[in-house]
Amino acid sequence: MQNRDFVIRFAGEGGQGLVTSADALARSAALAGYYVQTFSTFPSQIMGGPASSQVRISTSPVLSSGDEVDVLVALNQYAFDNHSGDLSENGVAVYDSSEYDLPEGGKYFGIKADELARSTGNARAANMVVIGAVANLINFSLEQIDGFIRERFTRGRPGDAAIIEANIKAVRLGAEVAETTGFSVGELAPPNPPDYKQIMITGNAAISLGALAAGVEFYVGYPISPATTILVWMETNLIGPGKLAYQVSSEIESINAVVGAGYAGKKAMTATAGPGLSLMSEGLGLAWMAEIPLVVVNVQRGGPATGLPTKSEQSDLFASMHPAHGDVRLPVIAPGSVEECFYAAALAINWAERYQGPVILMSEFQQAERGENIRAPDLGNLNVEERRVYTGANGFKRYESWTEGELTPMPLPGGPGAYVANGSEHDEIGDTTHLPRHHIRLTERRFRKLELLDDSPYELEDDEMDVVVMPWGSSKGVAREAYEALRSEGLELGWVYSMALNPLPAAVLESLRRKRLVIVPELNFQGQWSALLRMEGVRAESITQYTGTPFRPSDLASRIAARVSQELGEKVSV
Amino acid sequence: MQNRDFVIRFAGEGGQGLVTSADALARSAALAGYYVQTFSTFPSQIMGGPASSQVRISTSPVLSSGDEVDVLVALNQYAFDNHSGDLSENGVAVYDSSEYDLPEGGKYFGIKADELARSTGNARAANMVVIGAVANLINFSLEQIDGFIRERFTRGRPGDAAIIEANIKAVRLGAEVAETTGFSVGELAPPNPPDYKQIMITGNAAISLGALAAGVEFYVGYPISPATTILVWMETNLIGPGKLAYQVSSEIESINAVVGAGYAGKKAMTATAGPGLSLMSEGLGLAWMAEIPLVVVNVQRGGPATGLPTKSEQSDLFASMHPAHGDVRLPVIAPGSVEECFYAAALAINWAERYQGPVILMSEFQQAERGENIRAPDLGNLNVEERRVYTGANGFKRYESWTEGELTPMPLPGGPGAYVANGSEHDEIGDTTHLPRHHIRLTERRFRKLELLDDSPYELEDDEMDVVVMPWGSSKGVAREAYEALRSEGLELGWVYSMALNPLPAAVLESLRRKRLVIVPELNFQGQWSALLRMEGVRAESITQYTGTPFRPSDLASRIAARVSQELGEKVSV
Amino acid sequence: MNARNAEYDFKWCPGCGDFGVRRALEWALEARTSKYEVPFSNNVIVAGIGCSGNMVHLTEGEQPFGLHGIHGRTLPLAFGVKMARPELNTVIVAGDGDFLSIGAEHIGPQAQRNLDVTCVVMDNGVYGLTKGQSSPTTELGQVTSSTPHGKIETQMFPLKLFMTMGVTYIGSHYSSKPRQLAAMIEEAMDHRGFSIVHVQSPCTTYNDTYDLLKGNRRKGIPGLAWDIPADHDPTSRQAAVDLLERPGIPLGLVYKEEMPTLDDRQNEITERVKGKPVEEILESYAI
Amino acid sequence: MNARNAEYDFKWCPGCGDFGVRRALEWALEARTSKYEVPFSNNVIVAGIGCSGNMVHLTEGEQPFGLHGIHGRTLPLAFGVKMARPELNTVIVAGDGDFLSIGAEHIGPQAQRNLDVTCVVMDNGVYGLTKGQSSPTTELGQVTSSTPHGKIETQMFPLKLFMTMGVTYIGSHYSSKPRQLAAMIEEAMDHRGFSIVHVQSPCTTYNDTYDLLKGNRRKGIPGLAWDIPADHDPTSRQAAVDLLERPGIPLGLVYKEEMPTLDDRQNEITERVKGKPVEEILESYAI
Ligand SMILES: Cc1ncc(C[n+]2csc(CCOP(=O)(O)OP(=O)(O)O)c2C)c(N)n1
Ligand SMILES: Cc1ncc(C[n+]2csc(CCOP(=O)(O)OP(=O)(O)O)c2C)c(N)n1
Ligand code: SF4
Ligand code: SF4
Ligand SMILES: [Mg+2]
Ligand SMILES: [Mg+2]
Repeated sequence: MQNRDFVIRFAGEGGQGLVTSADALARSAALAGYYVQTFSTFPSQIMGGPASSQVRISTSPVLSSGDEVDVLVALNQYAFDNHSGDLSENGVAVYDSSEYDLPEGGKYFGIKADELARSTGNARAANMVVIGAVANLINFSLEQIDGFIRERFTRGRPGDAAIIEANIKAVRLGAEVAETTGFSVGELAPPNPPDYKQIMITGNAAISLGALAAGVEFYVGYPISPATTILVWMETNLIGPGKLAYQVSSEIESINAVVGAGYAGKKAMTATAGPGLSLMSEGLGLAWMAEIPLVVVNVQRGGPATGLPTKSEQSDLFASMHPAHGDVRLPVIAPGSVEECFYAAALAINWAERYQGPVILMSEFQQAERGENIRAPDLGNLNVEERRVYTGANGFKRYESWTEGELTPMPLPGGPGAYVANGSEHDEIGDTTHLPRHHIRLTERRFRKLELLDDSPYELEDDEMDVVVMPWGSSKGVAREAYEALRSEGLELGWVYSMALNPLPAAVLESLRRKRLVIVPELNFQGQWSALLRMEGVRAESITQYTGTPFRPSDLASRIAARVSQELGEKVSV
Repeated sequence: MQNRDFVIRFAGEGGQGLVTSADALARSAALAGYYVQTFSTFPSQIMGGPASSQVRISTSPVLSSGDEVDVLVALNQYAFDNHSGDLSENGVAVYDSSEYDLPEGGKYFGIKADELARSTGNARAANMVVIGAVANLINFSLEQIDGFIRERFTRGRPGDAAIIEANIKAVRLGAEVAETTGFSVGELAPPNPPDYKQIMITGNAAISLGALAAGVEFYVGYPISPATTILVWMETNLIGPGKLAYQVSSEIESINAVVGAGYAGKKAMTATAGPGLSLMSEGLGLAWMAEIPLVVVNVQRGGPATGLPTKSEQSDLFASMHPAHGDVRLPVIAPGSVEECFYAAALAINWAERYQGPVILMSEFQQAERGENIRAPDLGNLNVEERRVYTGANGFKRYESWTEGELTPMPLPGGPGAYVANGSEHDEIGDTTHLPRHHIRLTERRFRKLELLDDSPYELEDDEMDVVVMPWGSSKGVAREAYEALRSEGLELGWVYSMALNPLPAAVLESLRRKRLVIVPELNFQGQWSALLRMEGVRAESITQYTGTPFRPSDLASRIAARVSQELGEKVSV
Repeated sequence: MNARNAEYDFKWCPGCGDFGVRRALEWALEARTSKYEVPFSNNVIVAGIGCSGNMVHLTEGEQPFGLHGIHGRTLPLAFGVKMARPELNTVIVAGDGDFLSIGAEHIGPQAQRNLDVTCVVMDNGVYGLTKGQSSPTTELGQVTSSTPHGKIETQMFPLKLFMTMGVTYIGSHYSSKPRQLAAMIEEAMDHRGFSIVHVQSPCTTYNDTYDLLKGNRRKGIPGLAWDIPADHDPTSRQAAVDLLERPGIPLGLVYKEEMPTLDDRQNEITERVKGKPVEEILESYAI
Repeated sequence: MNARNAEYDFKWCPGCGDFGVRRALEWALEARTSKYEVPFSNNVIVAGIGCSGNMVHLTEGEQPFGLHGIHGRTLPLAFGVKMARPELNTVIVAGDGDFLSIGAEHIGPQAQRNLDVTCVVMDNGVYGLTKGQSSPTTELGQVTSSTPHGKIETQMFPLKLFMTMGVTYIGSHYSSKPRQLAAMIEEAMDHRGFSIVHVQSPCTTYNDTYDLLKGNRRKGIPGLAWDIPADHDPTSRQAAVDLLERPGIPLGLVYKEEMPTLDDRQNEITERVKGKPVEEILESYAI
């Protein structure tokens, strides 16, 4: 019998090239037409410390990092002790027998990767030895790995050929070791290669690429995990006349700089994590008040305060939607997959320009750095909105009342319609005022504008059901995996998903309000999204987890099933 | 027929001594045994600009600044035009006829206060001339004003007698002018002097006094309206060994400084307004995470951003309860009167010590600066809680799990039990960790501790009613006035009030959840408190106002009545 | 009162130094715009929060663009404006509390970048708008509403700080000399790089320093301010440093240095490094 | 690995300068505590966020109290600790990013107050914990992960900044000389006032400056660091200023000045102004 998917995990210490190994295997599989998803976890430090990196290889698109591990590569005793418990029934562990030894008789075997690598003449090929062993265990054809090796090491340098040969040899040596043990975890079914063009990318890179495709021209940021890779990406790629990517001195400088740039006419963006978001509170309130387009990406991690810098959590929702004092409610877009990250970034830029204000894009640690092979976006058909710029005579009233239709255009410095973009309450031309009528009409203007943001993608399935599950953001994939499992078991459960959390598409809100129970799986303690839904008159309830790690599909499925039957059980007994 | 109360308003430009006049009249009336409440409004600037200051004088405790004006003193044309509309049916206006003139025949008369004052030999007595005129109009005995004059100007200086005489003369001169006009707005009923000791104080002074009485020893702040007066009060009164009141360089320094002081063992406090609160987000998250006792007073003004610095609004509730990223939900205490300000401050200090964390005390512009004569607090019977300090041996686990009973004590630097107060997730002794089990148990510890805060005062009246009104914070008084009016008309309406918004007393939440409709009058656009109540499963709905000014009792009463009859009308038709 | 808005209700107190600074700024902007024949709308005023910051609503005649943000953030806002649109003449108006206390963190970075903006700092040694608390330039021992027993923190010397931080144009002036002040502001705007015009602008209500600055014979007050001698070489760092060691408050151009601006350096990168089109970047992820 | 906590999972990279700084700090704390016969728990370490800040969890032997807050706020936290409990020996450990970038705003105020705390700043010219971005002390033109085309902002000179801001004890040292460093930290803690020990503490992973500092004959690298000559008079401001004009990185005591601390001045007020008991204050509101 053949398997739909396998999870291979490399565990050891940070700095041992765990990520490289997982990526190599992932890319080999992707090249072969499989769907892959990688996932890494490591402490907030530079070297050492327990870390692991895994890849899930499947014949269909991967929705989560899975439940169990089929092949565990444990580079030290601690890693073995901590991860072997995750092994599936017929899972096998491979350990570095030059590092430590294990008693006879378990479903594991040792391998001296470094030694074997040296024997190929290339000591750096150790991870290829291991990958060879892994490939053998899942009956993954070595030739497909060779393809990857050729791609990776063909760099137009004299030594290329030798390196390629050594690595290919290393794979064979590893495979032989595994072969001799007689272990096998099964056989990966042949791939169903997608009929569309693919890219292999991480969530943060997808966000960056989406923003660039939507025309972002101004990016500033201050380093912070897990958002730093967006800063680095922009520094590398946002180059050219009229463009700027820059590291500033703090998040307070970041937010105010994008306010200045947005005011001056640029599509401006910054990215941060929770602590930075908290520091941006006042500046976000300014952008809302003065009506300045800009995008803030919040790549969530564990909180509060410095919290858990390299862990998974979705606990910044309250802070993202209501970041500042006063009456403020920011648009929030929370992509639920690596692919959505690209489109969410483009939508965020478009929304900022359309409603002339700040937009929050929420991602999350594990979605930020995990790699996936996804459908390559069609840049030609991407909707990109440009700012409506005021071109009339002077004396324009930028802050006049507004109720419907396209928003009044924005004057730009250097052009006509000079006004004051003002963080104090103001009159039509932006001069400070304390008159009630201005505060009334502009408060209403600031909130009414949100109605312009009505085009975010959403999913309503089995809408006739009384009970639905509604994940948000990075928990979408795992919730979907659980949902499909439960549906295939015939559970009465509907599916609701919206990439935008504020404003919610009217159809979604309308459907939710009809439900008897809306189950929200989310990675926080307070059940933040279900709480916000209850604010909107929805009977929502959360299934929470606050471990710093993502949900496991099977755990989540059973928790949902339990809650549903409890609910419907009651119904019957009524 | 005699009147229960009168509203006298002085309107003109900032810097014309409007506040002094209102205060003088208020104090005279208070000395005479009446209940008074003053209220001022002025733009955010130093001199000039439309401003007004009023006093409401009553035979019973004053709940709001009232609906209409009985006597308007208008020092310039703009003031007259803007305020004469507020005059009650038989209200009278007094204007400065050396400044401008009004056509014959209205219910107003001019007075040349400066001239008359000079004639008394004391040009500074102009406001006393006006007060004399006002007194005459409401048949308020001049002798009672004399009493105030003697009190005010007896300063042990040689000139005292002459000044007193001149002022007494001035009052008479003003009264004569009014007398000759024949105008009268009625007669103030004789006072019912309270049988208890009184003090005349503003909300911000009451907060400061309450904090001092509860043992605050460390205060830092950065100037910001309307919280600056607390900083100035502390600089003046928080003096002595081991005490410090200090102006720091920003709100970010404020919040971190109180974290440091709270950690080191002091009862520490700071006060700010919205913009400062936003800047404190990250620091508040740190205090929550590291479990450091401290109090932040947020004297609300209009928002967002710089907003309306000298206007009334209650729009910082979301930001105060969930100020930072991550799972955080701070205790929030929102006093509903000047008197409550005193006790709220003491309770906030006690709560911070008891649950070892940050507490937010929310007041609001109009409650901050308005003066009231209230029952003098009995310091002897004030409950003051001291921190439980760890005294055992080293190796104490400050951050062990906790579920019930008194919270584990806190080690203090210099004493036993050295640990690390940590803003990253940590183990029992405060060392950084990424292990799920610590994040789980400490997240639960941080939230469970809130259960210790169960002793805030609350009010439940006519609890059998299906529909209740539940104001919060500074809207309590005006809502109460409206409620009493509606009840006296026989409207079916209950009353719920809690000084603490988080955590809500169990009895209050239990009662609210039983209600068919909870009407929340609040000064913001989003209806923030009713939204938070809906989060808790309460059928709450707001009556909002976002004008920068407080509710008027009659407006509010009719809006409540309308909503109630709509609701109960439906009920009948069911 | 600003002609643009009859209802605009902010006023400075009689005698406030900011009146003179406003006049000077207006003159400088007019001179500059006619000199370069650019539209007046090329001028952007980024204002701090304080009495001084309200200047953005009080300028008369043709109106520049304005950005009146939040307390202490004029520099990051101006950084955004300038690096988004280098062709705009970006001017900051702020008080000593806004620029030197809560906003102090932002001066160093702009100096290290030599960001091409001009800052007009109105120093009155007090927090005016909040009614008279101490500011970084308030003297040690001075009594204010927030230091009723005397300030116990030594005073900051902004000009020295600007020198050390590497500000490339440092001017010091006085609100009562609007003509000269206007000339200096204009020169500062012409300077390619980070320029600060530090203005003594007394607060008649909470810290009236007119006598202290000018001196007052009758009251026997010497006068702190002195004109920088004509022979001072503002291009010499050493000369500038020595100048600032002298007591009192020098009026005039303290220091001026030519150095590449941030946008010069950014342009250098733009020319040296060819940015890839988004299609090409996308392709680099293809499998 | 910290003996206190087997599970504690932070480690510095091999060769990280912070190892030497930790040793020096441990020695200094031990020396001080035995010298004054105070309990070890009188020491409070306020740590920044960065590789360097993790030191608070890594000290061996008897443990001080620790406060490991948020990025860039060590000084305000220490202000709170010190002014609440002046008898505590309050020491800050932070990196160049934490102390000089996001936290830079807090240095000036503490200097003006002469707050009696000691700062040990580990300068490695890079953001280590976030994997190698540029910091204020990164050189102009240097390539880092956040400046792939070279840094286009000039570098900050912390020692000069400290001088201008009025820091009363300024030491400069090097992580590879733990014994001397320990002596300097101890001296800085003894100094009554605001003391900063600025330590060159190389980041072997992202900015290995060992050769640059020490020099390396083989590679023909002259060393940047030089010992401050014995004849330097650290009590002379002028001498200190001149010293800092010389190229390279001076190692040793740059400047030391005696001046009343903030708590001295606060105590003066406490003695001069008699605070009223709360009952009396309450009475003043009576009618
Ligand atoms: C974050 C924040 N904190 C505090 C304030 C209150 N505030 C308004 S103006 C001001 C200081 C004014 O002093 P300065 O900058 O010197 O300007 P001036 O009024 O003296 O011209 C302060 C503290 C605010 N608006 N925002
Ligand atoms: C508000 C905030 N912004 C950003 C970060 C991310 N961050 C952690 S450490 C660090 C800088 C580390 O550099 P440095 O202070 O020099 O310490 P080092 O690691 O080099 O010792 C940053 C930016 C954070 N934790 N909090
Ligand atoms: S308070 Fe001072 S600074 Fe403000 S307007 Fe009046 S005089 Fe000017
Ligand atoms: S990254 Fe650099 S600073 Fe951080 S531990 Fe490693 S060597 Fe030390
Ligand atoms: Mg000022
Ligand atoms: Mg560093």
